[in-house]
Amino acid sequence: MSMETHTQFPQDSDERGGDAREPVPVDHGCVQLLDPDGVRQEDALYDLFVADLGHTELLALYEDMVVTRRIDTEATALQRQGEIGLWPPSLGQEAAQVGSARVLRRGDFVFTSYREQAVAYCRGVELDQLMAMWRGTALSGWDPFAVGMATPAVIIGAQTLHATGYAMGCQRDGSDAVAVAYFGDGATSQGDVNEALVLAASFQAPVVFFCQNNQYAISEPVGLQAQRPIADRAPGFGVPSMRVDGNDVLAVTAAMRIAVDRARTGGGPTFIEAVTYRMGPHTTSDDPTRYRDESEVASWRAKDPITRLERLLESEGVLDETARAHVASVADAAAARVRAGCLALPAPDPLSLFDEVYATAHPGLERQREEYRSYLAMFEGGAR
Amino acid sequence: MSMETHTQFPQDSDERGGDAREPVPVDHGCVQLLDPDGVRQEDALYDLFVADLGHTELLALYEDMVVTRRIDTEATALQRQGEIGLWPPSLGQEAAQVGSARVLRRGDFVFTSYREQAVAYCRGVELDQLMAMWRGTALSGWDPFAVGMATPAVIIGAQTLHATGYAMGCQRDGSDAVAVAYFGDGATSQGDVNEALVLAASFQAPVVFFCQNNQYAISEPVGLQAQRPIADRAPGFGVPSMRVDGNDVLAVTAAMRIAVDRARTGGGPTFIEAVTYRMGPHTTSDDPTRYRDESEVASWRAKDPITRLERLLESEGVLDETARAHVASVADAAAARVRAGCLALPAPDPLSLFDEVYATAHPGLERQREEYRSYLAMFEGGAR
Amino acid sequence: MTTLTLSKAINTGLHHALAEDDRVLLLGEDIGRLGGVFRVTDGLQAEFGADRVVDMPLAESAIIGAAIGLAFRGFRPVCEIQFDGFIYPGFDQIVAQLAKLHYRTKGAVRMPVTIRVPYGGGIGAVEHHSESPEAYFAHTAGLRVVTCSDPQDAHTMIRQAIACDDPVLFFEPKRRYWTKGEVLDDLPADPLAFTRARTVRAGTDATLVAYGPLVQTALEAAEAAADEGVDLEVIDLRSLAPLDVDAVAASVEKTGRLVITHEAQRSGGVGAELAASITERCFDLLEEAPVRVTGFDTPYPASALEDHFLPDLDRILDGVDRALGRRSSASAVGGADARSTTGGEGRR
Amino acid sequence: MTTLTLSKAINTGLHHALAEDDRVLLLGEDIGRLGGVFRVTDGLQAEFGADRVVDMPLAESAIIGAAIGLAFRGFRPVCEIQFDGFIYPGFDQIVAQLAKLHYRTKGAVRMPVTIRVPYGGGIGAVEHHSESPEAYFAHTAGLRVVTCSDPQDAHTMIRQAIACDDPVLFFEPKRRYWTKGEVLDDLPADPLAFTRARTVRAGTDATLVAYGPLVQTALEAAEAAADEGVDLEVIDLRSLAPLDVDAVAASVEKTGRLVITHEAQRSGGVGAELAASITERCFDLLEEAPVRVTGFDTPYPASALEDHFLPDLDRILDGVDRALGRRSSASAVGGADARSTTGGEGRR
Ligand SMILES: Cc1ncc(C[n+]2csc(CCOP(=O)(O)OP(=O)(O)O)c2C)c(N)n1
Ligand SMILES: Cc1ncc(C[n+]2csc(CCOP(=O)(O)OP(=O)(O)O)c2C)c(N)n1
Ligand SMILES: [Mg+2]
Ligand SMILES: [Mg+2]
Repeated sequence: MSMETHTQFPQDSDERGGDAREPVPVDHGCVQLLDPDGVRQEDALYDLFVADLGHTELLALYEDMVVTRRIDTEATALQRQGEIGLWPPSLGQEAAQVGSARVLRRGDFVFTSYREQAVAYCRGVELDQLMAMWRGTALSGWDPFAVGMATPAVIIGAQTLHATGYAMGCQRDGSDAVAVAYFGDGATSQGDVNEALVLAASFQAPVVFFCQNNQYAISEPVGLQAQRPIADRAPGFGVPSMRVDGNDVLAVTAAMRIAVDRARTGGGPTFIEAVTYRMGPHTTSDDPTRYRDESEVASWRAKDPITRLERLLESEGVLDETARAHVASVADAAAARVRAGCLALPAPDPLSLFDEVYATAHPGLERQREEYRSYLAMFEGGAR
Repeated sequence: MSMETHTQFPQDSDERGGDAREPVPVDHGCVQLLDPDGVRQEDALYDLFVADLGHTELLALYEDMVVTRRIDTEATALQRQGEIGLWPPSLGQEAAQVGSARVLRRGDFVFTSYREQAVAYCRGVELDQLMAMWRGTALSGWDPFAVGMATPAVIIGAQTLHATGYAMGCQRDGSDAVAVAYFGDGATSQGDVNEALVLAASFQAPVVFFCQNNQYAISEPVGLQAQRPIADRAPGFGVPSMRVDGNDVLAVTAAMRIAVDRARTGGGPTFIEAVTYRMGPHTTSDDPTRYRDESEVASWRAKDPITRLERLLESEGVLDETARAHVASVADAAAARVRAGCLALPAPDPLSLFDEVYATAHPGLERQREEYRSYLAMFEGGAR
Repeated sequence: MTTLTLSKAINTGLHHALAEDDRVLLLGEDIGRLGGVFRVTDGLQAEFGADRVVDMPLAESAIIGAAIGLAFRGFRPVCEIQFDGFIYPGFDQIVAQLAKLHYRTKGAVRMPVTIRVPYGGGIGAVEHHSESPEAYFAHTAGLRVVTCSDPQDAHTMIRQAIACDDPVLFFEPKRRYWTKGEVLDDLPADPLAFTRARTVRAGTDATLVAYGPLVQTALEAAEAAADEGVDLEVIDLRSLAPLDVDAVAASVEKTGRLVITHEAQRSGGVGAELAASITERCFDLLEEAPVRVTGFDTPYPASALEDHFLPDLDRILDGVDRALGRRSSASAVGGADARSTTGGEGRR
Repeated sequence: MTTLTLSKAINTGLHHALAEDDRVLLLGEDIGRLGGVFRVTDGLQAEFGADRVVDMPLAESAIIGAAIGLAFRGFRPVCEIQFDGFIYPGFDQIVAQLAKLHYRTKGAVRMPVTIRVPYGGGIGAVEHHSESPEAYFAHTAGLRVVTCSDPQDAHTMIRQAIACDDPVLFFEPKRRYWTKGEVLDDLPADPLAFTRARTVRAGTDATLVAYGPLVQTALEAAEAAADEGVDLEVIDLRSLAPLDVDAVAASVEKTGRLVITHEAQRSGGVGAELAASITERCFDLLEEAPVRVTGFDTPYPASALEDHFLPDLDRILDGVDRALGRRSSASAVGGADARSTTGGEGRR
């Protein structure tokens, strides 16, 4: 018997929504406190969370954004000059990264992908250490425990599970520390990211999922990964979410404070989608002209996160010559540290190849080290 | 500078929902057309999709459910008697499986897990072939192309991607065939299942995700996997969903028809959560008394999918002695086929171990086969 | 000293680990109320609470990934993978994260994560429940891979694995879970004792190397060989990465002959590495090429065929014959390895 | 006959496959408009449309899983994994599904799925971009694993791989993508030609086996050795599963000496299997133990160290010295393998 039917079903059903075919506008349901012209937008809820930010705090955020952009420019130059192999610019994502990272305490712990250079800066990563991975003198540059930030995860999405596990550890320690997972729009397609949402919801882990939707995963537009605003995905897992203008440092700060406070006080995980744009190439190896138009880039240039804060500060008369000069000098110093630190990174000792594969003794590897030591010895004063 | 704050955030925010801590009632938002007492419940939308089901059709569904339960009982007995190694009962899930499977056409293709014995029956799998996997005479029993059903996927969730890929193939063929993925509540935690939702939404693939939420993944209650009704998850991916009483064969039929019609007519994927209960153990190896109370089982026994259809048919005067006798004889015959077919399954030839690992020539394996052939030859007339 | 099944010996080992170090956590599917599908964690959640014996969502990548995060936070997670064949969804987290994090961070991060995996065949199970995936992990730098073969080792080794600061894949021979044996509580002084091979039978004529479920089979084979006057030395590898090549080489120096047996597929299995390593180390001392008696290069078959897939006493003895240059099944097969047809008469 | 880079030779191979069989589809990340990060699929979406050259969501398991479903429907999907190190999230779908489906269904289902993987090091990349994961797949029954080393083979082999009814892991030596060579269009008559080893240089003194990126290095080493009067036979394996043991054995029968080189970690690498197989087949003919010159048992290191990790001309020649029983680096290390110190003078 066949139960098949050809009854026409009604267009408007009481089913749970999700018509994938209507394109989602980029700013759909986005919280914005500061518009591209630098004008403050009111929001009854979110304003509460930035009400205490005075000129000093705003200037500090401005400084961080300018400095991290300057670091980005310098690193890109270093790559063009052949001093580093690769660089994934954070250009355009400064508000998302600085605004969120600055909400955290020293004791919190951050797990990122490879593009979170501004987050690293805010966590206190030394600038030479930041460069080590890209210069290839080390797989990663810093001690995660010194700064409360794991070294970058290159495998897309893997770090979201680490953050959730870390958060489960915080719960068990009775600590109010919070874990944060940074990842991109593309990452949301990976199984791991979705498993992390399940896990975080199940254990109400104090973790913040911070997704920078920069519209692209290399050449793939976000529309290939998500048919709904990304923030819409989390509630179905039992993780409340927010969608904010990721180029608006105030909105990002407010959302992050809501999420972090919730996690700290036992309220469980939160998902934040920061809608932003990757102004530069995916990495210095990428040629974005193959997949996007200059007009699109231009439309986002008008929404630049630094410009709008600059306009606000200007309109409030805060950004005088002294302030500008100070920020410029901090940025110059950072750029100089990036360059000098990068160039001064020591070449690793050949036999360090065998170090720290294991924390405990490993005869097989010791043997290989000795073999290689004696191999190298053959060349002493010789050809190699 | 720290952007940390201790501002108390309001209880009622405009954030997207998802408070994970309020427990979800099992029947939250569930579509029901036939209540446990066999009384028809009205539903303006879903009724449309079962309006054409007359007594003949209902009796046929009833027969399928009774027969598949009987198959299940017989197989369980065979396991107790040591004739098969393992059996995962579908007991209690007959409405979900029969109701959904009977909506499909021959040309549709079904990808299931290991518990879909009633689905297999409806697809036309021979009963001896159904038993082969559990008797261990073969890894799986049937030719998928003969019945439009892949052999069971034991790795939880893997088959949901196969179904989605198959559906992408249907699109490319310009066919109106539909793919269906069956999986459990536990499976929804696996990365693969979530990736399948992403994929299906991205390509608007003609696939139906049919989740039997039978409340348990072995010993783990669904609350460990999902903090919201499972059906709530799909819309965030851009996949519309329905939540139906999975013990109500009418509701299941209606929902499946909606989903299948949509897929067939280019409307893309749909997710159905059929809320049901695993009345038996996870498998014959399982001891459910370790993790659930008899009272819980009893409460579900009162919602038995067969009983309620029986009551409806009785109240409509359809289930007379002849009808009952007919159904009983079909069930008896099926049970006899299960038993006889199972016991008659031929022991595989030892050297078939090496068959069909590859579709093309493989010298290494040929060599191993020859070695083993000569090894066995040593025993001819001998010890082994 | 108590008599315990291998499964209970692991259970008591886990109990010790949980009791001695409150940073030890167990993570897995169905390990709590149910006590695991093999009951290896039976009673532990009741005693140590659901925060330390944690039923996890059904997602292996999440189990390993969470363990990594917990290790970042200073915990020593012990993950249970329900069956060998279900480890692959967690493969990326194991080989690309867990194995590499210590190296990636130049030693700043330690990953004392133990992954328990019931493995191997011979229990008449359906697909994916009888696999021997150890070679994948043995090929992965940064991991330790060990397996036990009797209750005492099971108990000691799981405790040492958990105490080890490196990630350890701990393979449990599931068909030996019900093997009984005496178990002592005290740990060896050497914290890496669990990584050293052990001579379970001394002998002079050939070295027979096994691990996990086949150690018992190897011992039975050695008894059968002894009846025919062949004196086998049997070594239980215990550690598959690193291999204790020194121990095997020392034995082969004595015997000149090597047979290696494992259930896993032959190509690229642990036997290949051991054969290659021993050939490198003992080439001049070897009387015959090392012999591998292993699962075939097919997927693990339906249970009706598993006795043909799995090395058993007879196939091991056939391999011993080959290593001794005696008549064996290989004699009948053409090609270069048929060369040793001149050996003594086969036993059959 | 045209001169093409290896990358372009694959591109034209894919073009042929797409043009000749409309069931062929390409699936991958960034393979459409971008043409892949290595431009191997450049222009193909523009020509064959987005339905046949499909940009997939960022999820490797989904890419392989969808390919399996498409194969069920009669397609021949060709998946691109962007870099070697990103294959692991798809590992379960490859080893537990793709590899087993033909066997699981007693041949009813065929899985003509090709998985293209740019692999290997030497390009100064960050972590996960330089790996050689071939041994994981070579150990997996049901898969074929092949790799090419020059433009002609790249072109021919990708076409034959796609035409093959078995799942094929097709490893592309990414640091050789820009190597140029003559490419002929016609396919060999034997559809399994792509699985047979190829002697790329005839010689008499020792057999040097390489594959993928190291074939060129091996040839350079052979030239250098020739300058010193050592005549090496160089074999390009092409197929890593199954191994063409016959071809290597035939060479070793002639030379009595074997050196195997690969970038992957040594333990449990393809070299272990080949060494073990050749020792089994040619024990009496081997003058020395087979020598492996491979990556070390560390994770792939930071790029500043990769020249030390990767076998190069000098390390291969050192291995050749060892295989010839001449003075080599091994001479200096203690232990049993120091035994061959009596050989001729080293070249340095
Ligand atoms: C598992 C895995 N697959 C593929 C890649 C290659 N890859 C590197 S970055 C990238 C795009 C990531 O996009 P998104 O998550 O949006 O982050 P974004 O680069 O935009 O910051 C891809 C595909 C990878 N690193 N890991
Ligand atoms: C990847 C994987 N992990 C673990 C298992 C072991 N296992 C078999 S069934 C099962 C529970 C599945 O629960 P659910 O998806 O709800 O399906 P149900 O058994 O209830 O039908 C588990 C954990 C498996 N088969 N595959
Ligand atoms: Mg992005
Ligand atoms: Mg279930």
